Amino acid sequence: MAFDVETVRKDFPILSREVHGVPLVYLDSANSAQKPQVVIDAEADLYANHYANVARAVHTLGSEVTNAYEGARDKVAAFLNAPSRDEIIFTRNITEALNLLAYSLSNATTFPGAERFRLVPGDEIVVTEMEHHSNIVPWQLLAQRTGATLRFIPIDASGPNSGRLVESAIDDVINERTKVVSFVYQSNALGTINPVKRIAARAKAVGAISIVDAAQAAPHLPLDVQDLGADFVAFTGHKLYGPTGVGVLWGRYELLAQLPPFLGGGEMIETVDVGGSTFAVPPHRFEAGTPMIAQAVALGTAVDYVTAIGMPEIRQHERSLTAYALDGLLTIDGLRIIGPATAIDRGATISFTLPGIHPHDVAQLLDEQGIAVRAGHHCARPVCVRYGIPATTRASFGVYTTTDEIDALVRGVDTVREIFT
Amino acid sequence: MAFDVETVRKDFPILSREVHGVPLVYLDSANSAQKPQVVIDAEADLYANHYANVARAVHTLGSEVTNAYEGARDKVAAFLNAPSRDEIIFTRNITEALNLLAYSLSNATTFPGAERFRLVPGDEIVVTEMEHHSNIVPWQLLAQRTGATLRFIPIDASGPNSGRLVESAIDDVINERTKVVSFVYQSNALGTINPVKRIAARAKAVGAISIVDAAQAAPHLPLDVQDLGADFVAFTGHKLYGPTGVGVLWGRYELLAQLPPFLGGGEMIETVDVGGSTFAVPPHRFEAGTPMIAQAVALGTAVDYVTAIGMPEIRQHERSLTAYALDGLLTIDGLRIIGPATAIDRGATISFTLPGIHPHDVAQLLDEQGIAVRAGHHCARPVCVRYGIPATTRASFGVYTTTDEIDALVRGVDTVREIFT
Amino acid sequence: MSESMYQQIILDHYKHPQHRGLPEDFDAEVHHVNPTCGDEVTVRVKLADGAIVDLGWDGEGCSISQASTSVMSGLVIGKPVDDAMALQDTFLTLMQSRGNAELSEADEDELDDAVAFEGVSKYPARIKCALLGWMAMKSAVAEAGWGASAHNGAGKIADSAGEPG
Amino acid sequence: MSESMYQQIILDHYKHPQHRGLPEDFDAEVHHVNPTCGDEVTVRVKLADGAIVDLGWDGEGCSISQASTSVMSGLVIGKPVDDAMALQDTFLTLMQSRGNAELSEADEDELDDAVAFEGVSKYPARIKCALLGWMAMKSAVAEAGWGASAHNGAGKIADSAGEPG
Ligand SMILES: Cc1ncc(COP(=O)(O)O)c(C=O)c1O
Ligand SMILES: Cc1ncc(COP(=O)(O)O)c(C=O)c1O
Repeated sequence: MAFDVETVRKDFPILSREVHGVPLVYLDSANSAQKPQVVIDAEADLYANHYANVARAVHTLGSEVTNAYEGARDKVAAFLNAPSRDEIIFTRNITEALNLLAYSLSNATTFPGAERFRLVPGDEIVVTEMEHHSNIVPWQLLAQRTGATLRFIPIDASGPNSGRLVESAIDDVINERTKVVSFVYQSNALGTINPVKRIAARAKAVGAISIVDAAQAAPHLPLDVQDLGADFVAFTGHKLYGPTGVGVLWGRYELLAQLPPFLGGGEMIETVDVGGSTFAVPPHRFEAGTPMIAQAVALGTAVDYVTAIGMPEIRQHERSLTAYALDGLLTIDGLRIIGPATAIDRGATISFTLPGIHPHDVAQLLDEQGIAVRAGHHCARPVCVRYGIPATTRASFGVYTTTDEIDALVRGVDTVREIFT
Repeated sequence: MAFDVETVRKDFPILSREVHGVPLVYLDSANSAQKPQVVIDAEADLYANHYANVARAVHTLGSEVTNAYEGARDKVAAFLNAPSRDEIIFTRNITEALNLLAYSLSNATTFPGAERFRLVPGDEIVVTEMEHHSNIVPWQLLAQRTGATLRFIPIDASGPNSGRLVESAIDDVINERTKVVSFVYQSNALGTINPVKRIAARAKAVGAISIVDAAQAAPHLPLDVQDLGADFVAFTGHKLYGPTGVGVLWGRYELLAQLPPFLGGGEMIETVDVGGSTFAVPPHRFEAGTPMIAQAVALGTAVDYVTAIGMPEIRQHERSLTAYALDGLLTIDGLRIIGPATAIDRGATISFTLPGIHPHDVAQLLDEQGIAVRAGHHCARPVCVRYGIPATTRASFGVYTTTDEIDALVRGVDTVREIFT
Repeated sequence: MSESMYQQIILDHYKHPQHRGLPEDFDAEVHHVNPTCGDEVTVRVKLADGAIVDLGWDGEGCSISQASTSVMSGLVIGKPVDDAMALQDTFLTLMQSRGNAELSEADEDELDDAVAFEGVSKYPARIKCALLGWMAMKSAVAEAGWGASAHNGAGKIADSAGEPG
Repeated sequence: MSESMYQQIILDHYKHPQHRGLPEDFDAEVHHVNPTCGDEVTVRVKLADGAIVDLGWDGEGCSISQASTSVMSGLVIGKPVDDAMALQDTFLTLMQSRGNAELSEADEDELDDAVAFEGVSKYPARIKCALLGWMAMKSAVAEAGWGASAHNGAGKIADSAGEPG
């Protein structure tokens, strides 16, 4: 199927909306993506026709819904090229997936048999300076609980390497004291695509667990967890055209099988006794309580949707959009790109600043022209600190974005400049 | 509006389904409730017309969705009669709500300023023998992390007090060593309604934090957190005719304001620095990452739905169903009610056993007659242990249940007996 | 297949279980429990010349778990261990088919009465019931020293083979 | 009101801020930061005879936060502290109205130029911007010793008044 953005746009009901009397130009997909009708229908259909609780019930509806839920796990496993469906854990979002790991690791401190995962003072946890807060704060809290030290791989804020990790620092910061390396595949603030295999290999070489935050990669690139070589890869459903309330953690089975549980409750146990409990095998060990059933099923539909379009086709579409947008934006006087300034090794997310105009004002005035972009530190405040700026304006693209919309953005930013000068 | 079950049934699309060629008789609402069309539509409408991420965006869609999400918080606050909307935390389900508290309490061990919440060896955590696993395992894990001891208020398994807490044990098990008391309002396995105010008052008297698992109460009784006198009350959306993937934790503001955070990530921070972070005030402190936006909004719709029918009316409807069902079931030879045998202080959930027939077979053969009930230990294995049985068959009712359906159940159970004799 | 999961064959085996009882002379005994419903089974096996020469069991639980164990016993006693393992594998595949099994005629012949459990595969919560005795048999055979590395030990089912889905 | 949040009044105050600059003679100084967007403001106040006799500020950030602080300054300087606090309260209510404010004519008169910020209340993420200077003013007055128990201390906004929703 040849990629045709106009055909794609028809799948998304919200794209026919108007805002402030003009057609919506939605350039905030990195924040959250819009939903195709098939995804919306998947949840609705489940509730209207096949709903019950999963796993526990012996009746027909319970079996139908369990098959749908577990079927979604199969779809996600295939999407990630995971060796086994039992390596797919459904979480609320990627934030929970990362916290799950951080808590499971600190539970190792008191969990019999999990000694190899224990963190003690002197151990180091490594993230990068371009992480989303969701990949910083869980590790700060883990460091606080265990006495381990959190370290950051720095980024460059100027020159041709602007917005990229300082390559020479990677092997330095990741060293024999490192126990965990958690890093972003594609930065949500900068658009940068990191050398995942390179970092995962370094983590492996020093015996550290490696975790990839693929929140911004999953919607934009083909993902193959076996090829990446990391131990864990997580993403979040709502950015992948799926519903809110569902995310995914993939992990190597042998690690999942040894990690202590995170949340306790129904479905994650083998047997519960007043004297103590034993726990189910993965993935159920990490899925306590009634899961986000309809959301997981609809995420399966979202995965089907992007797979049918083709992840390589989506990547290609967005790559040309990115080049087009960089060209257009750089025609604007004084506009500074925060992040890589060319379309190489970067995704369809572009942050920028305008001299003397606060990003909030830029975004707000774009909104008044129907254009939705984000302004702020994008939950990646250390990036702003490194660049010495309070915030940026960010435009981000998705499968439904057109060059017309990018033209509208460039015109819109020009209008903002006029209002403020 | 006078309560009319036939009118109510029209709101639930799945109730017109057939199973095994006969009309569905859904008697598994305690496991998960079916969804009225308005709830299904609420999610779909949000995605199709007003969707973006919450809180972070300055654009129109972002503002609409944030107002919808925060509006749902207002609705839930009113539903619970909470003194403040800032006391309402959205979680994935009640399992997460209870784990949130268990982790926040253990984080107090290393969290500056949270000394008053620290648990140490010698401290005691109290639950009851009729808890759902989701209200046992988090506390077992907390005890493992802190060295505190988990204690159980026992239940009677025979006589007129069958299925109820041993009253004389309450003041004994909850004592000056107790730091946390977490207990179920209405048992999902037995149907028992516990004396919540009595237990919360005892917890308060000994200076312990009290937590009420209202998963099975919220759909069936008017809830008033100020009247109950407990410190925390939690429920789960999917049992309250809401979507999967959302639950609620209510807590007293002064406690929430002092408790350490649970999950780290976007939205729960005040500011993030590579050297450390400060945290937002409640409720956002406890809502890390992109929330289950559409699900919270639809839960608000579910709350509107039951409020419009009237919680007292629902309670009254279900009370007569319960009496009717107990009468009917007790006509069956050898059938034993597991739990209170009269409709006093009990909810619309009835567990039973049949001599010589395994509950799984009962439930499966009922399914073949179109009747959906649950069989198993209902994630409350200690109850089964206390009664010396492997499992029960459980029928549970909701706002849409009719006496005809209960007649079908009684006839169905009779048929099962015939097949096995 | 007919509508009911409870085919007459299953009810017959449940009411008149075969090879129930624990033989005195055995190489290995295992006890397996399905923690979600409390079904349990104890299996004793005796191997000789690469075959299962005797197997007896005792158990408690739903008709599916008890009948399935009964059917399994009749099928594997006297079989070479390799054939019994192959049959166990076929049965596992049948159970994981979610009601969409495509069995060859040869497989059907081999499975014999065990084909009656096909309907169970549509009900994720029941699959473990049907597998309980088969998994115990497999563990017992391993326990008795069959196979090189296989030494699973007695105890609860620890693999996920029977998990829903 | 007209469609744009950026009424001319707001742009004027942003381009020509009033009472910007920190007076030498003051009773209290506070520094407030909106951590979500980096907006910041420093406010100095001088009280005498129960009134705000002087107020000056310095800050950085979006036009809404800067213009709102400018408008606030003009409104409260010379006012009895009680009136300034009442006005602060009215403005807070306006900001929390989600675009549905029902202001009395008297309130509108009191708020004067500050009414121009009504459009901001529809945008939860911007409300904090409009409130920044007002919250700082309130803290500074408390810091200067106004009111019995009120001693909030300088520092970041710690109350949730400006949270979304
Ligand atoms: C009393 C009780 N508590 C807790 C739970 C757990 O609810 P959830 O699985 O939605 O977290 C349930 C339902 O399964 C319940 O009945
Ligand atoms: C790179 C990255 N990591 C993590 C997250 C957190 O995602 P969520 O809020 O869905 O947990 C985001 C998005 O906000 C992101 O862009």
